[in-house]
Amino acid sequence: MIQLQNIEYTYPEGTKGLEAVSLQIEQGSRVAFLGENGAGKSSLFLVLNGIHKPQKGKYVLDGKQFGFSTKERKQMAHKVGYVFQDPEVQLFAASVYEDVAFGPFNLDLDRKDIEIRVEKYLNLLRIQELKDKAPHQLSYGQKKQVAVAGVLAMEPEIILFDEPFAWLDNRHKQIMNEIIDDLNKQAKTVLISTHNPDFAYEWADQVILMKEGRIIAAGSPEKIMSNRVLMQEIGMELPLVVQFTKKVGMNKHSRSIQSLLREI
Amino acid sequence: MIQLQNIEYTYPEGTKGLEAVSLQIEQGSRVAFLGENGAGKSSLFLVLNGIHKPQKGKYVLDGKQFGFSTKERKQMAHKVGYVFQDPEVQLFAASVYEDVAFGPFNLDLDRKDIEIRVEKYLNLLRIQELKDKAPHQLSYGQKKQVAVAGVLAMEPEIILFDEPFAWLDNRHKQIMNEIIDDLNKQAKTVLISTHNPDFAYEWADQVILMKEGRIIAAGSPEKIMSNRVLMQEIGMELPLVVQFTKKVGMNKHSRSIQSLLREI
Amino acid sequence: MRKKLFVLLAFLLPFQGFSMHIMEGYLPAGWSVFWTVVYLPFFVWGVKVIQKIVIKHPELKMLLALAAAFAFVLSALKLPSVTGSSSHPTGVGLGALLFGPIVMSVLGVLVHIFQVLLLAHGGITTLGANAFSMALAGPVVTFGIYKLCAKLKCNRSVSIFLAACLGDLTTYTVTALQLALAHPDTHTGVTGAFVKFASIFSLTQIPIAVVEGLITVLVMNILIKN
Amino acid sequence: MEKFILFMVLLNCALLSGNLYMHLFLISLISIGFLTHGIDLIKLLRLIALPSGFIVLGSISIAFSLHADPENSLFCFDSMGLCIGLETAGLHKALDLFFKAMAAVMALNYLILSCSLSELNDIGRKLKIPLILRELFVLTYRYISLLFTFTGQVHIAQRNRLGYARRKQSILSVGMLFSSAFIKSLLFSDRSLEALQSRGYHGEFYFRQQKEVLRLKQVLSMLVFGILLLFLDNYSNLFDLISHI
Repeated sequence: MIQLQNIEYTYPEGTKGLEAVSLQIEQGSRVAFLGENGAGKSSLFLVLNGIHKPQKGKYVLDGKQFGFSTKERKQMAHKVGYVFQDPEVQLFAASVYEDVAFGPFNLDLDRKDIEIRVEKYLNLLRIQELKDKAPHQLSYGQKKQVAVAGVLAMEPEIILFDEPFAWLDNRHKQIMNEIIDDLNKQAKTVLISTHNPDFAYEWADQVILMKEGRIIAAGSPEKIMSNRVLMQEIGMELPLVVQFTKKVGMNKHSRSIQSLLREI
Repeated sequence: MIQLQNIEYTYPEGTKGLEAVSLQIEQGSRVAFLGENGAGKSSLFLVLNGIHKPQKGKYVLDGKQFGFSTKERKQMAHKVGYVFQDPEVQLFAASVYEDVAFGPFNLDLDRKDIEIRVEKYLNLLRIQELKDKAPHQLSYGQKKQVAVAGVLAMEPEIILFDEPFAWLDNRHKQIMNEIIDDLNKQAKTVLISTHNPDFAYEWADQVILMKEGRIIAAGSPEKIMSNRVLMQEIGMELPLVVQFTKKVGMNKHSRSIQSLLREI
Repeated sequence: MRKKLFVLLAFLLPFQGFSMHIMEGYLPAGWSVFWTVVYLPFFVWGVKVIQKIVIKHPELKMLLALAAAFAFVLSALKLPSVTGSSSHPTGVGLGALLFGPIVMSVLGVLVHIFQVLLLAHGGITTLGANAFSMALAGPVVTFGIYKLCAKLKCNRSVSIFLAACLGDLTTYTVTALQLALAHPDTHTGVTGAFVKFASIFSLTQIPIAVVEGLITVLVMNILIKN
Repeated sequence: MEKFILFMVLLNCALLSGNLYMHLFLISLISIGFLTHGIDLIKLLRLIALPSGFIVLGSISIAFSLHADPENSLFCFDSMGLCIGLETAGLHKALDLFFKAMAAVMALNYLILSCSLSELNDIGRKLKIPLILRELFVLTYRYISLLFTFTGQVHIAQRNRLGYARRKQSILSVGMLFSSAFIKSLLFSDRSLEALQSRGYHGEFYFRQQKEVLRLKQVLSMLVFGILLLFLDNYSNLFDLISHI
């Protein structure tokens, strides 16, 4: 379980990143973070992942307070995985294989176990045949797959995704969707920041709205995302299915137009 | 009017970019290009604005054949503007103002006219207050606004947008939408490559489906995008509103769920 | 402040003379060995310094690598529209001043290896000779001139221009000298050969040096504004 | 590793031999090797264009002599009491050097085109190159490819806005290109570090060791091939010598 209490983070150059952020996330839940660019979603993820050390507040993970010491930060990498928005910044090795192996290697696994893990996640992400390629030979979607494999290969319990679907074509969106579903089936906690209200409404069991470094609302998507005032606060439209059911006056609680269509 | 006849383009390193591409685009039209990553949309855009010189085929612009000579390419920059997917690569000056002024300055306008133009496009994109900032201090959405302003300040007749909405939050999406509407009102030709079937269906009056460097279908969105077989070819789902009306058996021809909702 | 200073100074120590390298096979074995041996102490010293740095700050590895990559990319950009030939302007070492000039001796070799591997420009057996001219002789002059100008309180743009431009020319002169030593003229010996090499390469090198000086000034001015 | 040994054999043959035919043989051997392995002529020519340009320039300066003896020169250009001329000896030397360098460059190209970065890194490991250098090597390569893509796109964007229409603007545009690449580099290194730290980076990278057994037969045959070539080379020199006598 993740608990944040009154977290405040200011960037070294003085920009406010987060202010009075408190939240609680149960294990195995699916949480969507909504908000404009610069609302603090990425800052929050970097705190959760131990990269940014907040100036104020408490971060309690599974009942233990996290102190942001170098040692604790290293352990953190094992617990919380972060898939960046831009896969380019995550890839650095000479080959896909070596890139995916980087995380397990840092966990001090022995060579044999590293290999097994890497194979497993190459397969899971369906990039087996890319393993000897250099990152610059990959397409954008493939880079994203490799970046995800690199994070998952550390087998973290909590995974943070920053805009996982941005810039992807449909085929890669589907693969990403399957991966995320799969993670939830394994009872992992998945946190996603997104600009897509329809995705958030369909997928999440908890949504958190952010604005100017603060959390302005949190709760179930049904409750939060059908509130026009709140959604306007963060400059987002209501999910289509909500607009639709409101308009038509239906009583169905479909989570997406697609599932609505299936029900009709 | 843009006419391409049997264009073939192969990258210097040997990858096929385009094959037997022929198309015709009337002035003032709104054309959406759909297809997976690597289907040839970007290659086509780079041919259209004179950066890639095709090995075969004819490119006729407003009745004049374009010869890809250095001189013609220069004139081209004035006719066709290209807004890249990634705004980072379009911003290179020290400040927003200088960046937007870069194009007009190269057009040899005099100082006064440059200023007028820059002000005009800063206003249009609503980035007046950013003008003294350095590009790297901007948020992603703001960068995109500046990039668009820089291209529009050359006042091209044809504007190519590569995934204009990707990664944008809702506020910036709306601004982008307004700009594109505005361009069409000025009878400019707008070409957009996108992965979003709903946007294409709502906005375009012509859609072009691409796959593996070829055009596999072209025509009105109503005709092309309701064809399940064609859309599956390029790995894309039918637009939601099409799925909806098909399912419900409506006879309405709404272009989006939103407008459908307005009509009901 | 440190970052500002770093940005400001980073462009002052250009990696010299990417435009001119001695090609693989162009030096007799004796001279290859000679220049390698001459360069080796600097190189080993540089490696030691880097090892010390990264043990303390592993995060600086990225910066060092980026500095090398940046220098290489600039050196490899073909800019025919600028110089009228397919010449290569000089790249720039971004971390050099932050870590001290000796680190350059290593980064320079790294950059040169990529020039060899990716552009087939230069060579493995001529690595020592090329490194000596571009990663040692040139930068030392650049650095010296900039320091001197600072002492004389010259205009900033002028000192940057002179430092970059003269540094570039030094590299070229040293390279010509190396070639002359290896291939003396049949009649006039080393001196004659030097005159020959120096004049024939001056066709490309002098315009490059000037353009590079200009660009360095421009870039510095943009970066200072930022 | 086998590729590297073959490279060393080829390179040494080129460098140790002073025989024009030997160099021509090596150049054509390697070229044919490339052409039969799916590298087309244009790509090959592009690859050797740059080095051969510098080699030609160098060879020209060797060919010409400042104080040539007008009697022995093929032609002579008089000026300021100097006779800049072309002598047979100089010409021969220049030609020899030209082909020798070209043969060496071709050997180098063989290494470049046949080895992936991972393989080169592994060769480095076997040659006991310090780890820090190999790490920097791999990272640098990654950043090079990133910056290349970046500068390439910026360049197109600038061209689209007429950044290279005239010479003065070109210099300005190049300045902007460089500085934006520089800023991009700095920002990128920050983000990249964050990404690595979030995967538990503590100062070391993972390098895969290629599981490759040196095939003794192959290595031996390469060595024999090299020795044979050099022997033939000397033999023909010998032959030359004898015929001279």
